[in-house]
Amino acid sequence: MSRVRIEAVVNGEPVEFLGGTRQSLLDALRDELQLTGTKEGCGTGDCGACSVIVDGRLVCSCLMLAPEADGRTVETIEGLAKNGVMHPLQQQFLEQAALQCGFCTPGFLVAAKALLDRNPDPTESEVRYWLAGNLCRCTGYDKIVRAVMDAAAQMRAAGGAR
Amino acid sequence: MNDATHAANATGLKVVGQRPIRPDGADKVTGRAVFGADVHLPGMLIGRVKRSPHAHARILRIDTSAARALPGVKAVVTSDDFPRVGSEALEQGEGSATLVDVADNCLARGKVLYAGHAVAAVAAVSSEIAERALDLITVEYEVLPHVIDVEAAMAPDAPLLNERLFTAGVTPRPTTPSNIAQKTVVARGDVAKGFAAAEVVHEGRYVTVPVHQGYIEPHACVAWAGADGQHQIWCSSQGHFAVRAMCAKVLGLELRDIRVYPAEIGGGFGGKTTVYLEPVALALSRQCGRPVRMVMSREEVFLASGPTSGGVVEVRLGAMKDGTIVAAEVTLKFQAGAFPGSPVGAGSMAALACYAIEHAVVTGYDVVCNRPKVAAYRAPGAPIAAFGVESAIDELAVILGMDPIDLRIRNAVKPGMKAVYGASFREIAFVETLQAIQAHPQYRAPLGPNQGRGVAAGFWFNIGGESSAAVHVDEDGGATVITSNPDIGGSRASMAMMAAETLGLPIERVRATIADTTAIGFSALTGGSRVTFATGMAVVQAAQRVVQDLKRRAALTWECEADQVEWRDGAAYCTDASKEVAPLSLRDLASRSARTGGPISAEVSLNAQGAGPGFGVHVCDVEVDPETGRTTVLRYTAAQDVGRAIHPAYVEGQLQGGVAQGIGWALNEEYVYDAKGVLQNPGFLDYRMPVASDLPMIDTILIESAPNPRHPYGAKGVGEVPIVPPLAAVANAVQRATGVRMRALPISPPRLLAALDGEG
Amino acid sequence: MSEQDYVEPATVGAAVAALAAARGSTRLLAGGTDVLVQLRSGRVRPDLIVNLRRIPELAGVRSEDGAFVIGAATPCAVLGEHAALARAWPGVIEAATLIGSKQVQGRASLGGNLCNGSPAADSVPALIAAGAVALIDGPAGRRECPIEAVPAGPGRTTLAPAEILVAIRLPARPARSGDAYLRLIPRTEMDIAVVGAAVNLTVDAAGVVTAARVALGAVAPTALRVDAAGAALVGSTLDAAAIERMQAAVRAACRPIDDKRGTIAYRTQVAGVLAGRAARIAHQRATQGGQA
Amino acid sequence: MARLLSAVDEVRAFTGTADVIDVQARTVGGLIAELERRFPGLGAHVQQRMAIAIDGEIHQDALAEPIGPDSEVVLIPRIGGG
Repeated sequence: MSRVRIEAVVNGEPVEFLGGTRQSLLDALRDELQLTGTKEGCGTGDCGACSVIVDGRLVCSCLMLAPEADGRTVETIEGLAKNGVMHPLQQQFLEQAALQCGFCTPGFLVAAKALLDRNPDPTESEVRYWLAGNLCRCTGYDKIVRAVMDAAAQMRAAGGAR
Repeated sequence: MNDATHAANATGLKVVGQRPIRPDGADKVTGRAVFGADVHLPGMLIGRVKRSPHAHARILRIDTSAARALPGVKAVVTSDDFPRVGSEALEQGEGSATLVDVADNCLARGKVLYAGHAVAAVAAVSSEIAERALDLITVEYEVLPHVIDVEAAMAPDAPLLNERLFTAGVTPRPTTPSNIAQKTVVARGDVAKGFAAAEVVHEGRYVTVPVHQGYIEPHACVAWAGADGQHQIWCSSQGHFAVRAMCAKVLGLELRDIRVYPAEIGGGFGGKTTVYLEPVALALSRQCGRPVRMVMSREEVFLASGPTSGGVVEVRLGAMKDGTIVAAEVTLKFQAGAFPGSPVGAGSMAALACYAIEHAVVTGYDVVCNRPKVAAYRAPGAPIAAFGVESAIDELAVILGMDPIDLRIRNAVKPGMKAVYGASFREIAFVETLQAIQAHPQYRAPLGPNQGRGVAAGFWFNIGGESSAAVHVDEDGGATVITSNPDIGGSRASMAMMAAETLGLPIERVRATIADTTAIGFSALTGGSRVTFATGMAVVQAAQRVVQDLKRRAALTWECEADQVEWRDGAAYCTDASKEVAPLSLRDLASRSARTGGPISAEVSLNAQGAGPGFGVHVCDVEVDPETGRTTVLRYTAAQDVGRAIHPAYVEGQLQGGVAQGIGWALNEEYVYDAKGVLQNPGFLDYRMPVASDLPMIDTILIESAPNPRHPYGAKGVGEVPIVPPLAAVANAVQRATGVRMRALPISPPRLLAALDGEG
Repeated sequence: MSEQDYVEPATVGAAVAALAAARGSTRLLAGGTDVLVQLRSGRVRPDLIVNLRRIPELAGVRSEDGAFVIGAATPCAVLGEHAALARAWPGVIEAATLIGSKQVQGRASLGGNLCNGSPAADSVPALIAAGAVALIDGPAGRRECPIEAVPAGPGRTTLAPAEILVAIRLPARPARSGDAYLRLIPRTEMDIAVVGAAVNLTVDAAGVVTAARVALGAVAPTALRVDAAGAALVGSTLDAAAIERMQAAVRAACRPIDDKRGTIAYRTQVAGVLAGRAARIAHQRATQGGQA
Repeated sequence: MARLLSAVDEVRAFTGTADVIDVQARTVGGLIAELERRFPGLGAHVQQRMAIAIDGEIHQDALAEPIGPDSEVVLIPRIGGG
């Protein structure tokens, strides 16, 4: 495997790093950029723990090659809180105990943000089907869905997405 | 939604029973929390494992020379690098694994016993080189016939996994080896007499298949051997003291030479109470002196880490027409996987624990077969046994024309009654839990076509055991609680809450941390629903010692007797009216601690006794598509006797998580093997765990009418009971929806459609 | 500098040239949601990966006098958000947006779904029922063929080594047309289809079917067009008898296997059920002017 | 004098058929020593592989736990957890 120079904007910061042509974007974020908030649960796109947003589109970073990020913007869990202030989704997840072990939480938060960017007032069913790509084994999803819908309401009241 | 009866408020508690934000939450929602695979050390190598492609084979020869020669490879190990060890019992939360089996499961010695069994491991400068090194290791096998099905493995002519295994618990001691590792019997009264008196007898044979705990985080660790023989391990586990003990025994090292740091753990459910990678990573690191990180792929987790047993449950019930069950005979045959140690013992004791049946016998068989070694999975053994018993009781209700809850109430155990397994019950609220479901709106809500409602109950013992906790008071009057129990379900929050309540502080002034094996006294692992009970007890006792110390210091300051000082709402009050003194707050006393004896802290270690058993009753509504056999869960409510909920949101979370796992177990989760005994679905695509769109909201009812007096705040274990009822609750609902009794899990669309078409 | 093992050509021509010049094994990458999984499992170790996502012609949706031309590398999520396409071909869009999770939808493409060669691919039956055409380019120049001519068996297609699927053209829609796609998965999301069925039909003013195509997934080595099933609907208003005739034709055409996802008997039985349901939905959409 | 019960086969392997035994013991430690004396091997077995319920409350490895004169003591297999 050869390594190529990659320039991308990650969480608003321009970065430059060497990525392997057979290295996934997930492994590049974790091993080259030390952004270990994005997790590997399966490596086959079936669990959503590696969710990131590339050019505004929610994707599994384990299903992208690192070189594919060249010239693109990547948003990871580490970029959700702005200037140390937590996003309403992060706050609601904490207030409603919508996480237990927390391993799948980064993936859920990134996926939920992508949902609310598109649909500020989702129904329960819309939230459940949008988040069907994120597996959780601890919570049974109940509190996660409630936290996403309450965060959506809070954001609508505060005048739309931040 | 959740009509929890908050007895907590009635007793003047200020923190216990509330829903504060967990102290460690921010790290987990911002991606800063460090899990096993996130640990990164300078010069770190990547470790990978070579696994057996065969389900059962003798290892003739392992040639690692080419792998050792590959540039970038720094270490290679096989079981030759492990010392030979004895068969002493190991404390693994389940206690029935032996040392030699744990060691052989980490690196096979002489034989591979399941496809995926680890044979060798390498450490290299990159995962790419490590993978290439694995291909350069050649292993010569003599492939043997294999067996996976539990009853096939019990047959006299079945391929034998271990020629030196003789069935324990049988007298006289058998002389021919067998795959049956142990037979257990739990009995009471005279079963023959019971059945003779019974007016109605119902029999059923129920079958479950192996399922996996399904934690989203694969096993991960980093091991770093010290040149002076002092080693360090970072790992995600349910108990790093247990990891330390197993690594020391497997490698023949002293406990004081292994320091284990707890990374955050991405789910365990019992599956991370043993070791797979840690001894191997440490062995690799000892060869080269560099840190070695080993992380299982999802495929490896399914191929080689402990699922729970698949089992056969034969149930025979004898009852009177009025619904009284007078006799019960249950036989449990559980797969143990490659090495003895299925949860058939616990399953046997839990099987009939909900019911006061005078004449009962439960016979259990622990049967090895060519599958990964079984590990604990949330109330190990109980869900399988309960699937049989709760399905049979539901069928009995239909035969007797009784409401399924009324039938259960008639036979339910009550305080003072003796459980089938011998111990008598003290403060339990099983009947109230049954009545809570019977009174819940869902129990009477109308149902449409192809819809059905099922009910089931569940029990688990819950355990206490050894725990240590320390409370340190800061000079500005805050406090930190230190324990060593990894926080999987929000236990840092409940530890901080119990300390805050005892100290009289607001929760915001108490932090909770998880310490490594050198920074706090020994604690048994997180599991067995024990942490809030046992470690919580240690936390409260440590906080109480701090309060005694604070009262002593106030008395010293006021020059009065210690018993003239009262501690309320975080401050000392003098009861000697003659001394007009202002109260001294924790902050006041802490800021002058030097003058009253020095820093304020206490550590308590104990062996918590008197863990109260838990009972759960669930009701499940389903709709079945008669043309495709698909089952949809429409509505679900779980009620549970929880003693007292310390942090109700995380107790509800335990119920909701257990229900979701139980529904997956009932409907779609199974291992699929090919003819050669190789797993066909080692991944989350075809090992179908419930996704968000599969489930409705899961309502919970926390029954707090029987607090546990042996715990300072009445807590009982809550984590394991919730997974016991769902298997039968779903199966009973499917029967009401379709008229077809499904006695084998999972109730997948192809199986249900075949049954609907009469071929079932 | 070691032999280049990853290229992102900017034009179709450059991509074809790279493939033609390649000495070792090659792999095309559109969305990558299948290729990355195969790479990770070690099932494939291509010497060269050609990433097609930066070629303009393979991205986006164009309409040409009633027909739609969909770039082969266009993510399915983009198709799901294309109002005109979703209005004209609700069945094709249903199939495209069922593939995997929202995350997979952000990358997976119709081209990848087709060229990966899975018999259970969700979009292929819907494209076949729609009468879609594959636009292919390669060393021998541009060519077209019906979608059903592309799959050759599990993991195999009829494309020549250096050929690339450039786009998929959905033909112009006659009035009063409607299509639908249904699949059977044990869960509600995230599964590979155990069975898939697509129906595309056109009706006259009285609701009588004048043309119909039925295609199935996961019941044979490739997706199947079942002409007898389509014929069984023509001339009917989808009365019970016509549906049963169609279902019989569907079941007769099934040649499924037993595997970890389903049995022969189950797939055959449910193929008929889904085809019947899909036909009713397609008919309802057609009679309501195709907007339903 | 405590009344010892057991519902489990593995104990019968040591005690023959007796399900109910009267034992002189004031603590769990004393009970185990007495069992070892009367049924060689049973004490060690109980110590390692069993838990003890005293008037319904389950204890494991609690040698100092007191046993009342008319307490009901039950030997049950050690319970683990997942």
